[in-house]
Amino acid sequence: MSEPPATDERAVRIVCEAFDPEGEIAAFRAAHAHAGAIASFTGCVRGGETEALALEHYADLTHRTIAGFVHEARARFDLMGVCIIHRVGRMAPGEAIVLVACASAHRKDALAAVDCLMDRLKTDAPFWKREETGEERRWIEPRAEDVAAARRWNDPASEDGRS
Amino acid sequence: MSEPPATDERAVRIVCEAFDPEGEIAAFRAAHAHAGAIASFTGCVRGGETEALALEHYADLTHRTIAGFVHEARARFDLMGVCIIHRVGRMAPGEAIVLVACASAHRKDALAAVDCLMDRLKTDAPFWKREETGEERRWIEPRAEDVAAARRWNDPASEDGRS
Amino acid sequence: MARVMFFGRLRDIAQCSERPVPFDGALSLDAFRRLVASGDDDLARALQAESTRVAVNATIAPRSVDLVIHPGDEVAFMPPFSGG
Amino acid sequence: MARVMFFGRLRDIAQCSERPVPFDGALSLDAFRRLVASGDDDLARALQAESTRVAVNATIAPRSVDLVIHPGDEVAFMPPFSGG
Repeated sequence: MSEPPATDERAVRIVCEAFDPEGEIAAFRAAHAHAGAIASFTGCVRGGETEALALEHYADLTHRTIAGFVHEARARFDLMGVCIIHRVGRMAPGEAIVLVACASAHRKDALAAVDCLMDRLKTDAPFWKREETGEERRWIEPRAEDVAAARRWNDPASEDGRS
Repeated sequence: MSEPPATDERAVRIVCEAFDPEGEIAAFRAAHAHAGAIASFTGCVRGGETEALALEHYADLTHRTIAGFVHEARARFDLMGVCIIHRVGRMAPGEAIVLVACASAHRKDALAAVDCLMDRLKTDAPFWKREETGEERRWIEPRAEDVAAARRWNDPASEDGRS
Repeated sequence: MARVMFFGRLRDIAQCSERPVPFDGALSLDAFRRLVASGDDDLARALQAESTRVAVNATIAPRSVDLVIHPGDEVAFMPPFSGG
Repeated sequence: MARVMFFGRLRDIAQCSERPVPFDGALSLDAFRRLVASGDDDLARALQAESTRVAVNATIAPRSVDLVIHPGDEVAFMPPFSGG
């Protein structure tokens, strides 16, 4: 809560083109030089089985929903900064789908916040993911363990993520 | 366990000069394009209070000890790759002390493995850290919570890190 | 009239991403869903599925609320999210 | 003779990073520590501290083991680790 809510808005970007996760992490780390701990997660289109991945979203709702997750994470963990970039549209194997990076004074907060934000992004934000392989197009449903992982952050008493 | 133990040896580097964490993460992600999930943690010298940090280690023991942590993490989590870079010597505020990156098919394994490896590096590897501020030189002792965090991985039945 | 939006596999079932749905007065969500499906059994089933979430004017409605849809509303039908 | 190494703040207390310690035969860890400290009370206390770990020939000794030090050994005295 060391920065005003406006920062949470700017911390979230939905992009239609390929982005450079490590370039973004480097910029994020430089912007939070007073933090000792930077944790990050990058999710990519897996090579092999899939030719392409298409991600659609509900634009009017997506950004606001994710900004809410950032607000939640800042209330729950001691964070100096958050960066979330989520790609939409059609993307190729190896390309990044999502980046979450968190800066904090101590590693546990940064790591747990990345974990929490990824759980939220998987099942609680209005994205829909489709695999394309040859002629086949297959909508991806969230896995039961993803739903369970996100639910565990709903109980305010739960400190699982900080254990 | 998808790669031979020799990889675990090469996965660990002790360096005396400044390194580029994000360049290393990018190279690591490129080398594991078949993995969908890349988690990382970068620990830096905090700006402000400290002028410099000096890190010494027991060279004959360090690399072997950390390779053992990698072996443990690979047995405990489903990983496609691990990268650990730990700096020693004298370093300035903002510079990276440590990078841990893990690649896996699913995010929970990568994130929990980074958490586990960082806990080990904090308290179970032969490093000693000293802060230098003006004339003052102060050895840093591990915090009680760091010791507790590392101990929770000792019980083979514990699945805390995967909850 | 309401603007109705379909996402993910609901779009494939509805065969469009959005559609204007003309009506007067206020409708319960149940009545509105029947009007939207207008005899398409597959779409009716999909809209009523437990896992389908509804957003009215870009705000996700809690499942527990008895929704009422008014002319001018933007109503989105959303299958389970799969981001990240 | 054994080669003795001091790390972290133990090095500051011993005022050197390593030191040859001449002796014959085999010594218990306790006797070896007394020999190393050789009348320096501060160093003796630090070497005996619960938190000080010992490595013999670059292998960390479990605390539970009754260590015996032999001529030719490399013995490291290590305060609590603080990496990462």
